[in-house]
Amino acid sequence: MQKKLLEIKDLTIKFHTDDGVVEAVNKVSLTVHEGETLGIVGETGAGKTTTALGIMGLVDCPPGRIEGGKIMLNDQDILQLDEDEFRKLRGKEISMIFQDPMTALNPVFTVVDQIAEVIANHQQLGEKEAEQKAIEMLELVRIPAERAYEYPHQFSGGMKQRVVIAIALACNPRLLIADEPTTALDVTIQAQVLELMKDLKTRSKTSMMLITHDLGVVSEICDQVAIMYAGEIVESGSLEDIFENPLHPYTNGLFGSIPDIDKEVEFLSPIEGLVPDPSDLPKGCKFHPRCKYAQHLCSVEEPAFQEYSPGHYAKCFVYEGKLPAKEVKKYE
Amino acid sequence: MAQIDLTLAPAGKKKSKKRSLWADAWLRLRKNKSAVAGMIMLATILIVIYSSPLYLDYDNDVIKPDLTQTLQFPAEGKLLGTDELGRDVLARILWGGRISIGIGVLAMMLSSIIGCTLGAISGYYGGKTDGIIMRSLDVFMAIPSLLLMITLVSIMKPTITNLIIALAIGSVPSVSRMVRAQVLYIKGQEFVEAIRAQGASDFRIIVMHILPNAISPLISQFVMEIAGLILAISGLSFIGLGVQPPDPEWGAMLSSGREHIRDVWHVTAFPGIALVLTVVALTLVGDGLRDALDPRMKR
Amino acid sequence: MGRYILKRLAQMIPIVIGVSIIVFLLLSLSPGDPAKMILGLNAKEQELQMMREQLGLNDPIPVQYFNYMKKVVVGDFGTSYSTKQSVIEMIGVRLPPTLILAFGSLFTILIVAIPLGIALAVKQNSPFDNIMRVVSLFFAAMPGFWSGILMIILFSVHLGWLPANGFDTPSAMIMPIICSSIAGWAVNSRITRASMLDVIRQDYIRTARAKGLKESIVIRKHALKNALLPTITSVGMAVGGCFGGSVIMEMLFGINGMGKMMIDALRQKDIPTIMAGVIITSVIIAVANLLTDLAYSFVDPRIRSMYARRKQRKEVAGHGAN
Amino acid sequence: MKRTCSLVLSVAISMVLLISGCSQSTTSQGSASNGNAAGPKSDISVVLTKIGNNLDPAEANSLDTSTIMYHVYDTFIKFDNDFNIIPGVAKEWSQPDNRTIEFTIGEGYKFHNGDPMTIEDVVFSVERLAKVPKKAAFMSMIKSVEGSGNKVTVKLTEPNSGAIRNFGDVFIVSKKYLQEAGEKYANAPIGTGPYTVTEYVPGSKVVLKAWADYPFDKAKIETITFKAIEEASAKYIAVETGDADFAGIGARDKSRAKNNEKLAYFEGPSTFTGFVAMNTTKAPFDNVNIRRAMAYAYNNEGISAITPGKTIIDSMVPKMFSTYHSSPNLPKYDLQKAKELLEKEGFHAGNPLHFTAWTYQGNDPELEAFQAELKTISVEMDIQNLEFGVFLEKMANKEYQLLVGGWSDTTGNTLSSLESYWSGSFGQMNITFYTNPKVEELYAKVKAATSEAEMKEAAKEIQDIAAQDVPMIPTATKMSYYAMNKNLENVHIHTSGLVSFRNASIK
Repeated sequence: MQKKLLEIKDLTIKFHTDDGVVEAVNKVSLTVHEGETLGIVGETGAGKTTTALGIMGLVDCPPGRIEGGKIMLNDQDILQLDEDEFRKLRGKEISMIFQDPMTALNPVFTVVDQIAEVIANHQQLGEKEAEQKAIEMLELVRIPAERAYEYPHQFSGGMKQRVVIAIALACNPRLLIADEPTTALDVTIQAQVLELMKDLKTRSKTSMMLITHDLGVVSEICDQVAIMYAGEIVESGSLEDIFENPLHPYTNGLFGSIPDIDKEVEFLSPIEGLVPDPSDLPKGCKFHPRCKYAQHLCSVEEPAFQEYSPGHYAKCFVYEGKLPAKEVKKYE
Repeated sequence: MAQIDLTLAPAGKKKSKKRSLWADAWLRLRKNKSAVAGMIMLATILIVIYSSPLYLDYDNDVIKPDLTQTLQFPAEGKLLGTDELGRDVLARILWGGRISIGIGVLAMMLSSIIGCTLGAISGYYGGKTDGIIMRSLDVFMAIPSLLLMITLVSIMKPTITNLIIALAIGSVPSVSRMVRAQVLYIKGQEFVEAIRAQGASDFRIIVMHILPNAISPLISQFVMEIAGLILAISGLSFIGLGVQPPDPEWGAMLSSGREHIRDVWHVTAFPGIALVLTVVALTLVGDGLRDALDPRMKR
Repeated sequence: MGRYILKRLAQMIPIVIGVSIIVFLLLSLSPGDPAKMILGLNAKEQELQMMREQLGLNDPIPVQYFNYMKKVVVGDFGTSYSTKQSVIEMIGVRLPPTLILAFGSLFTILIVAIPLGIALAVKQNSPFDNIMRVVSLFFAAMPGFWSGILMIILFSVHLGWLPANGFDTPSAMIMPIICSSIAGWAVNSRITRASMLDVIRQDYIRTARAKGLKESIVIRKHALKNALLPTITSVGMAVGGCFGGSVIMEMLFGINGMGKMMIDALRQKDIPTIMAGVIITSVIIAVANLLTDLAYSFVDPRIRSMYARRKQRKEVAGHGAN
Repeated sequence: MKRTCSLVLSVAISMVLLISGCSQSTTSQGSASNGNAAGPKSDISVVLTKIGNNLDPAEANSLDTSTIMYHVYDTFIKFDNDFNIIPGVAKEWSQPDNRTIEFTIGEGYKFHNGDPMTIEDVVFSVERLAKVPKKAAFMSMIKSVEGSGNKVTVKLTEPNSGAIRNFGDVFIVSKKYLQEAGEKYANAPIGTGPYTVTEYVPGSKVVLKAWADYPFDKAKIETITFKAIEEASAKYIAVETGDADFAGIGARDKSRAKNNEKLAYFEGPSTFTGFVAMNTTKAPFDNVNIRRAMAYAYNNEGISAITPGKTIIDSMVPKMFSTYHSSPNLPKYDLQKAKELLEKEGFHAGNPLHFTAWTYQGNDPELEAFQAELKTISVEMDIQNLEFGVFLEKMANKEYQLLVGGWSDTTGNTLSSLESYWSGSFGQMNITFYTNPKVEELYAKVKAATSEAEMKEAAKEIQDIAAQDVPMIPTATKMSYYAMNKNLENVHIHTSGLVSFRNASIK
């Protein structure tokens, strides 16, 4: 078994807004092993990004607040660190690639400056050396060195995302969090960027946490997968577990809503209903209003997160045996 | 806040489907405490001022001097004291407000009509039309607006109509520019292409589709511009080019009282306070409207 | 960039010409006979005729305008009708106080409003922020002359610290400059605060934080430069405001500047003085706008490269119109 | 600074007066009283209302410039505080016949550039005025000026008893220097007075320095800095805070100045004459009954009380002049009589009289008060605020109906006061365009009068007629107030409005 790099236990993040308290992340537990890639899958608003920001220590405060749980990085609870110590981890131990490359770069600095900055910040290097290294990083992400002194607006979306990747990887972080790194990009460029990430990851032996709503991307890169819904992990397991044997009705619903060219299906079956209002979550199982198998119990009590097979967890009464063992149909 | 927006996004979408832009804006406005404070202030000011003809007689209460009662300090009956002609300062402030605010609003209406027309034509047609209109406006922009207003008023006579015209001309260039920028933005959106594809006339597209969309973010600017114009009127009155006697106007009252300020502060202080409160109320409402109507421009 | 500046300077010419045409037209069409202004009322009709001839007032207005501009081009703004002095000499005396007043105000706006706006944004929703927001709201709503009167009462009359009049010593400059910039402090600190808050929420700030930069560096380096853009625009616009407002400040504090000169000239329909005042003011404002745009492009590389590609863009726009 | 100066001048001065709410002309209270010495200081700062853009005394368009120039130049003659003529450079004067004036010029005068003053300079000082439009009225009186030895002989175009007074306003200039300097002269004047101009910022500041080579008694104050402050209250603040040593102040600050131990305070009457003028060539004021109705409706007592320091007057001739006469014919405030007169002319509530009054200043509370007064007898008076140039032009073109204004007399010339009713002064002093053959006759009499009694008699008659016909309603004069550093001594405040620091000193 590989060594645990990151272990999150019962992480709870809430936003206190004028409209009420938003439970963005609710008792989330996750583990990322060294060298491994964990995919976090969920619809928009499920709390994936907030979880990631929680790990980065970048939850806006106020209104956000980490209300409970632990984030262990190399057996050290980073939530206990003071801001200055935490700061030293960011960019060096943990890095993050943000969703939208169009806005993630500061428009008023050259790209090389923005890469060199993180290098100079964490490594005791002079300006020139940092810049030199930054240019190397650029070449690593396949951007020609002569474009180093250009500004972000002169770059295309895909190139910007490569710059963001270069920033994230500049200090060889142990953990790379990629928040929907390809969502904002054209499909052809998506593939290039994914390929690049995969390549760099293997080269630098970085662990990765990939946040996405795209199951295709997950199947390509991830070793482990966690499914998130309304701020909770509803199912987690190895790539195989999830793809071959999805347990939770929501996971099944997700697979049902993507086309599969191997099968002839007349209609896709999207999950009915909408993601619940995070400031007004349903009682009991958060998914029950949309769940085909929901019973009265589901709206009253909250199911536990239970291990079904080794390493494969799910949060559903069906697997707790509290519901009449009605088989959850795969890929309905 | 970015991540909150992210989290709230689906919920927000749901809401906007149910309610119109205006109802939505109203809801947002109601939630904004300072905007509510501003609306209450403004409503109070407007009600008190515009109901003044009900309990004030212009000839007897507002402009009739009482030379035996000049420069009296606030006392019972004359709550805010009297001015240098023995007239009740409170009555004059109330009546003067009708004039100050009235001129500000009318000038703004005039300048927004002209500004919207020019801005819309300029933004929609672009090219040479745009060039000609914008360059001509640049000429007006090149003179500081207060100086432009002073020049216009002193060349024409300082009647209320001329004041309104001068103030409107002074603010047309900036209004046109704002409208033009909005029109350009909306013109670029797909729905306009769609409407054009349906064969709508230019006039119809501008009036029915572009302007309504362009105006909502501008409304707050208009409200704030009224505040600016009220200040400008008071400035003109200060140098004797504003509202002419015996009509009371806040700026004129304030400046006529300044000679006596060492002896009788109230003649200068109270009109000034009325002016400041009105401008503050307008600013608060304008701020609130901006946040409510134009999330895009939200700061 | 050099070509751009030249181009902008060239663009100023038609604007200044436009300004001069409008003002000249307005003045020529308004009532009042300059010959009478010069000679006084006891002048005989014959003398008036001679003077009109001498001034070229009998020519058609376009010819008068053309003759006037011919002189202006070589720097001759003529002689004031009311003071009989060379207009350029009059302006030579009166421009410096107005420039000091206007740009002094601008400078204090910059050094007060920007740091204040940043402080307010960083301490968003703190008691300091809330109090200052209310205070600035009221400051922005106060007419300059009113706050001026109040300041004179306090600082000149009661405390005796500052002179209530004039502009010849540094201490005399304090009150006029502060009065004409108070509203600017309020408005621009609000703008800086708002744009700072806006910028702080941007993704690239999150990127900067994710790099593990110190918060102070994030604010000073990454946020400020972006947040300054709206402030630069607003301060640029304030140049015109400061010039306009200086009219009132000059009246209130008895400053012998351009604004007071213009008011006197307008009251007496002193056409050469009014024309010169307006033309020179518009040139100064145009230059100030150019400087604002240059400052903008200095801060924002997007604008900078837009200038470089301007011609190209124009062609594209031309196509769009067809 | 003569009365016969064109109306432009008079009204320009009074505009300054009214706008600033401050007084300019004043009496002759003499000099400051004592106080404890505050160490030797011989530099003073004097606040004036306006500093001109031109230091040529002939072009000077305000009393303030004249005050400055009084120290740099000498004039033919001067006036004492009762407007008696006293010597200037002319030590003696006589009128051998009613068309001739002879001046005997004193000796030893030098210009600041060292040149001695010659008789040619003196003659030139008069002759050069021919080119000055503002002096046209004065020059029209003069047929010729000749100098020989130490005598200057002036021949008049017609008999004129008041002509000599105009020489109080003729400054002696250096012919040579003026011709050399050309246009620059206006900014760098040279005279024969005890002070030289060392610094001049047009519109804001003039610094004078005592001239070391002054051939007579040297001035004690080393430098005098004149600066301009228009706002009356600011003038007082300047003196109060020690920024300035001398200023004319507004009535509002009178008691403050009186009670301030650091300051000396003066007050006195001025020759300011306020009036309501009605255009006698245009309806409705071509009708004497309507004019009288206006005079009856003018609540002089109450309206004058609005501005502190104003005293009502009943003649266009200032009280301090020997020719002053209080006519019983002048209507006294009586609304009932006004109403009756108006009704007689067919104006009543059903058919109200409606006209426009003009002013050229911002807010005029006095006019507003008159407006309200008229409203009670159903007269609608609109107030129109005109730009000054337009105001003057419309006035000269007889386009106005009623206007309010005021002027100050500075030479004690009765003639110019009475000119307001004389056809020869249409558009200048006679702004109502009033004519009356009897007045014309009487005016000629005053002009040619050789004895005081003769002049007084004719002047009395004119004032009686004028009070009956009321083309102008005399309204009020005002007191002048001054505050100064109490250590400043021997400042001469002339009735003419001039302030002299020639003999002043600091204790």
